Amino acid sequence: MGKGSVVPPLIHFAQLEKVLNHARANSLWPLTFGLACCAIEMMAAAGPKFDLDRFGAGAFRASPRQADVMIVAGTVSHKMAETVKRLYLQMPAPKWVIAMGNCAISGGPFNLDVNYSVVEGVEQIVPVDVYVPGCPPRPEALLEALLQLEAQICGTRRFPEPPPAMPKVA
Amino acid sequence: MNEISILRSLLTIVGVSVAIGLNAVFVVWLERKVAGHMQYRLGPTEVGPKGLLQTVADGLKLVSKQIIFPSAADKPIFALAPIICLVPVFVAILPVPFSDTLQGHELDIGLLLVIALGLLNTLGILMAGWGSDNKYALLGASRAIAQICAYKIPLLLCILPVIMLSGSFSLRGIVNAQDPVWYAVYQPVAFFIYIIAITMETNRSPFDFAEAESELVAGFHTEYSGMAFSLFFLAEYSYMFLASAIASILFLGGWHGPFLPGVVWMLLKIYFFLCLMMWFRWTFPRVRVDQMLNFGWKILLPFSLLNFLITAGVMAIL
Amino acid sequence: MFDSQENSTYQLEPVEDNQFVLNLGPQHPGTHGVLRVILHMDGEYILTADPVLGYGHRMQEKIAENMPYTQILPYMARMDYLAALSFNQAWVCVVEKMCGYEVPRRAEYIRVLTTELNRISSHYLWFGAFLLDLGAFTPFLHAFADREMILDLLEEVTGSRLTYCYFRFGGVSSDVDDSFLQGVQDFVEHMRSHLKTYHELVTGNVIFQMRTKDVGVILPFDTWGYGLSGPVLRGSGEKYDVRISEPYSIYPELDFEIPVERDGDCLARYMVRMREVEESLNIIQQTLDKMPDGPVRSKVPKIIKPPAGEACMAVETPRGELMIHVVSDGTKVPYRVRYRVPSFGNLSVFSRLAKGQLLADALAVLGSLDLVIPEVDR
Amino acid sequence: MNNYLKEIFNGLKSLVIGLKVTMTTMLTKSTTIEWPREAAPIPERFRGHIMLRKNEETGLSKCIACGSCVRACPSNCIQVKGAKPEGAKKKAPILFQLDFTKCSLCGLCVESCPVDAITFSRNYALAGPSSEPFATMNLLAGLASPFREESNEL
Amino acid sequence: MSFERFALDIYALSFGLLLIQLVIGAIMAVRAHSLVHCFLGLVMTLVSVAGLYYFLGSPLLAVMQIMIYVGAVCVAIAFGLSLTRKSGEEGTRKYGLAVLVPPFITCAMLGSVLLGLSEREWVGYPKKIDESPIGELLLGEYLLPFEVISILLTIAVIGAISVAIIKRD
Amino acid sequence: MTFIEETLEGLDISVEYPDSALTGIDAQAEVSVEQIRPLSRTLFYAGLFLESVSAIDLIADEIIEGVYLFNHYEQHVRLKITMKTDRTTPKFPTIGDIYPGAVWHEREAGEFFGIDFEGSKDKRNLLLPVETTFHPLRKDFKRPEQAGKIQ
Repeated sequence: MGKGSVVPPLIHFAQLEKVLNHARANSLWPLTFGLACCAIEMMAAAGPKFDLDRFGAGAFRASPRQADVMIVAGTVSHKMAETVKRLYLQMPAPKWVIAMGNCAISGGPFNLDVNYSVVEGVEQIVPVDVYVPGCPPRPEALLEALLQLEAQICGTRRFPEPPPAMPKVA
Repeated sequence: MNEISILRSLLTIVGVSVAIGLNAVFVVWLERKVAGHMQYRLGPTEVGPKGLLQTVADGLKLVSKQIIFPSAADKPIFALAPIICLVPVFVAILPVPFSDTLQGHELDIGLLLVIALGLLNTLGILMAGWGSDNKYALLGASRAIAQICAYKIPLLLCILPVIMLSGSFSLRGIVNAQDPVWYAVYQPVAFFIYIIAITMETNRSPFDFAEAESELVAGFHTEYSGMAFSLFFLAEYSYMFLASAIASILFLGGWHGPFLPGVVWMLLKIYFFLCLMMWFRWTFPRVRVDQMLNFGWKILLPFSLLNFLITAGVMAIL
Repeated sequence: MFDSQENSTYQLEPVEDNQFVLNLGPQHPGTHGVLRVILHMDGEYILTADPVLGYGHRMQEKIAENMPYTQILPYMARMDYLAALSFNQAWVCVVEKMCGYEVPRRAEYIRVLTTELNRISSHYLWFGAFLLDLGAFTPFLHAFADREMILDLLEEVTGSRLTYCYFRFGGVSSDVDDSFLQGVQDFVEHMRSHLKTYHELVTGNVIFQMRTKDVGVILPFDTWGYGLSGPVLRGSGEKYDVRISEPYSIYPELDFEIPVERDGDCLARYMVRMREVEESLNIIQQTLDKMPDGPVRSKVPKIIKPPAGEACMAVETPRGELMIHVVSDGTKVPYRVRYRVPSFGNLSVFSRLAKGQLLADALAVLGSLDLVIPEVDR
Repeated sequence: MNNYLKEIFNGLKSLVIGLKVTMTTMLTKSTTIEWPREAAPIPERFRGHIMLRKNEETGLSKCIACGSCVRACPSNCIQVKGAKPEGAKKKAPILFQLDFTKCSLCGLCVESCPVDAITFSRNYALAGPSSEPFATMNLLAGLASPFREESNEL
Repeated sequence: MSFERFALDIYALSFGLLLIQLVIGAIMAVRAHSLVHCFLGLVMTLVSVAGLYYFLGSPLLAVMQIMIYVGAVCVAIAFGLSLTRKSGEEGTRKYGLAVLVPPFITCAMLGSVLLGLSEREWVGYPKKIDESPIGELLLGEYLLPFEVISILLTIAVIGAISVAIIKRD
Repeated sequence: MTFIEETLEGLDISVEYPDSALTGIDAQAEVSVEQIRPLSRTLFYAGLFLESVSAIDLIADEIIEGVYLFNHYEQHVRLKITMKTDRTTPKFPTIGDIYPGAVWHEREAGEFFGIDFEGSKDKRNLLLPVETTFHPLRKDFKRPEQAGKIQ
């Protein structure tokens, strides 16, 4: 279950739960929810080159009622904080949160002395399950976060570790 | 009435449920694959071989998710709506013959039953839109009501020539009447308009106003989560299946075809229509509501009426 | 002030019997980010539209008052992440103008080359997002497939995919190599032939034409009243492009057209952008042909202290005229920086355009304005 | 009437052309890279988080703890403490900590370094269940990325 | 218990359920507070009536009932609902002598039906009715009234549309 | 006679012409608070568009200077108009009814500097939450205690 899922499952059988967890892990529908720069990389991750849909996570739902994972992609301002919280509460349990990008993790480059508008870390608002640092992270990093979330839910990692960065062959 | 007929009914119910479920699982997978490949992507690949189990995982997940009732929702209506949406398909699929022998229940007026029950879908959408106390959902529902007026009349006017040609309301009778030549050959205009009309009827893009994502978030099912949402999902794909089956019976000669067994031909024809609808969905932008109404009343209606009159005239002369 | 109940304290206009208030956003697929629009509606018709901004406010002007000139550079890219290089360029140009730094010619060519690539990628993203607003999903991913090519090229020189921090005072941070130039050449050729499929898939499509023609017409009077710029303005027949009117960098040496359409509707704005992509390809081809050799960075002092005074610098971003007004008091930190961002003016005309429209049309109009909300909010 | 028919015909034609485009796309090969089973090439100049360069002779970092990177950083994400080891001429860092969660990857620190001691790592897919490891990255330890080392080599 | 008997029980049970549904729908249609609930009650009643037709051996009538009443009439009403200015609560209800009228009518109708039925024989299964005479009569002898009705309906639809258009301006 | 001179003829405004190659400003003028409305009306009918309405907090002189930047689509002249007001109760007349696009600029300047644009119909905060009371772009602005934190 995601850190913030307060509602216990309706039925609880160990074996069934295991099967259901595998189903959940392989069908993480994200919420269509972009805040700033990272949202573009989130779209790129759903795009042709990286294709989130391969892992069953390409079904972006605009309605929070039908989403499983909220990708907080971008800077959360104080004005937006209330909405982020509300969207999270609107999602049905079990639900998960990925904090994508430095702004979502800690306010990022806007975590400054003069800061009067940016929330320093979305974890103050919603419980975060996976953190993806970067400004913005590459789409692979988001995929990796998704695979880690999958591993968290199932208990085992089904996919290989991220391959090392290959130089471009001319 | 005897034991066998009861057994038959039970078998039919089980068979129809399994068929609808399996079909939805497969069609959703197929749709995601088709969409992927039309967009330089792959679609689901990682869950099961070629991602075939993707929909199963989605289904299990949706079933095990919390169902949220909005506090201001009209609870009985909210809860009933997805069921109202889905159940008529089960009934409507009974008189559909999938082959010479495979048919739930032969009915003289099978076609009429299908048309009548096709209307109840809109009722479900209306209930969902009203019951969830959400403005987007309500807008979606009112769009669905407006839509029904635009497509239903051309749809019926396209079916009428087929009924006139075959002289039967029975789906089996219609299939048998087009033994050498399909009605799609006699009635190309009706066939064409029928395809457009069923795209409208099943709320598919480019006519998916009731759930227009970029406008109404998720339209009439904005507030639905988990199982209730999956029922809407199932209903949509079942309606597509039903509409395609009727289309292939009316215009493409049902299970008739050389070499292969009847069921295979029937399924091939059904999936032809399903793929066509997917192809439309992943190519075209959405039409605006008022444009769709104009389109229905100003283009589809005159043409289908004209087609109907010409058919009647020719039949009267011959 | 940080009371979280702010949503409920809005003073809404009274709603009449047959009207209702629809709250579009801040999370809505049609608003492209965190814009909120309060709509008063009568059925599907919009009576008034009141955009609420600030959900992405990131204190850019305050930050700029508190940072040395060099350190403001990375923040420019975050303002308009789709056209980070244009914003980079505006900032380095304004400081270069104030301090009188020379920029080597090769650096200028590289700047123009990369900025125009960036412009194409921005227009492609807009193309996809606009079609998404109209309900077509596939063009979005087609555009992304081509956009990835640009991102790969730009990542090769700048090291990042989106929020580039590549330009430096007096040049660019690193030189480009031949394989990059060859890659750009290949891309230009590929794109010239591939652009046709965009027009086949979208432009000619009768549904697209019906959805965009005569929708959201900007009247000539509104263009300067609201301070429009960029393709939104050029779609209404004004031939105003900073690259021509206030030439900077090496644009005077290049030969290109400014596409202008007369109708002022969504289709006109669409056509302007699509033709701009072609023109950008043209510009890129010319920079490739003329690319001089030489250094890419001139010597500038490590700590930058422009003389007291002020300077304005405008550049043409994909969304319109970006003007930066810097006031310096002679220290290493600017006294006041004012960003005049293009989307700000372009969005302010929305409530005028949405009045009396259908909801679907209003979202098409919103899409056709090509908004980047963090740029509006700064 | 003629116009009406012509409009319908042209409209249908445009739709068919659109359908043709998606069908051709369907038949062409997809551009997807099946990460993590295969990897997309990452360009040489790729900017991961920063890391320290090794001095090949001593095996220690090249850093002289001058603090110019700290001053260059717009978002205060680098912490350096230096000390003069006994008998050595130059200062050496005893703490070089990066708060990657504030970094904007601008590269100003790399450019400001007088001894070329900082470079970008090639860790392109970082993610984790806690933000702590990213907020307190000890770059001196191992003189490479605190995360998977093999991915740092070019 | 013989199978025949069992089947008959099931039959009777479903029939009874339909009747209950019909009554509930009818009560909902007149008593519900919100317009939409009334509307849904009406739909429920009409669908149950269709079910009764089916059980009484006339599937054609059942299908027609759904098509015409549920499909056409109810959609028209739903359309009307979405055009109404104010949805939901009506004003306060006034009860007077009028409250006696529905029970009176109900009793009268029930009595006449029972009176009529009392002379009939109760049967287990209804006989299958041949529906083709209906068609022949409608398109033969009663063609003129049939057409007049359809023209009336068309006029009603056009009138409704024009009223809606006028209200919008 | 330049375009600016032609346009401003009849208004009692002395225009300076700085070096536009160095500053990017073609013409600048300082006006009194009463002059801005007739001036902007003239500019509007001459077809100049509004680039920005903003302010500078000159804390040393205890004044806030309003900066209005105009430009023209065809003539390409950037005109800078400045006005001064005192820092304790800064007030400018609105030009939002003349330039509809100025409303948002004024709302923004209003919340960031605490300037009251007299006569404006819409004085809500534009970018900051509505109940915000501080004015972040003033030079004596201190970071609020709770900033960055959510209870």
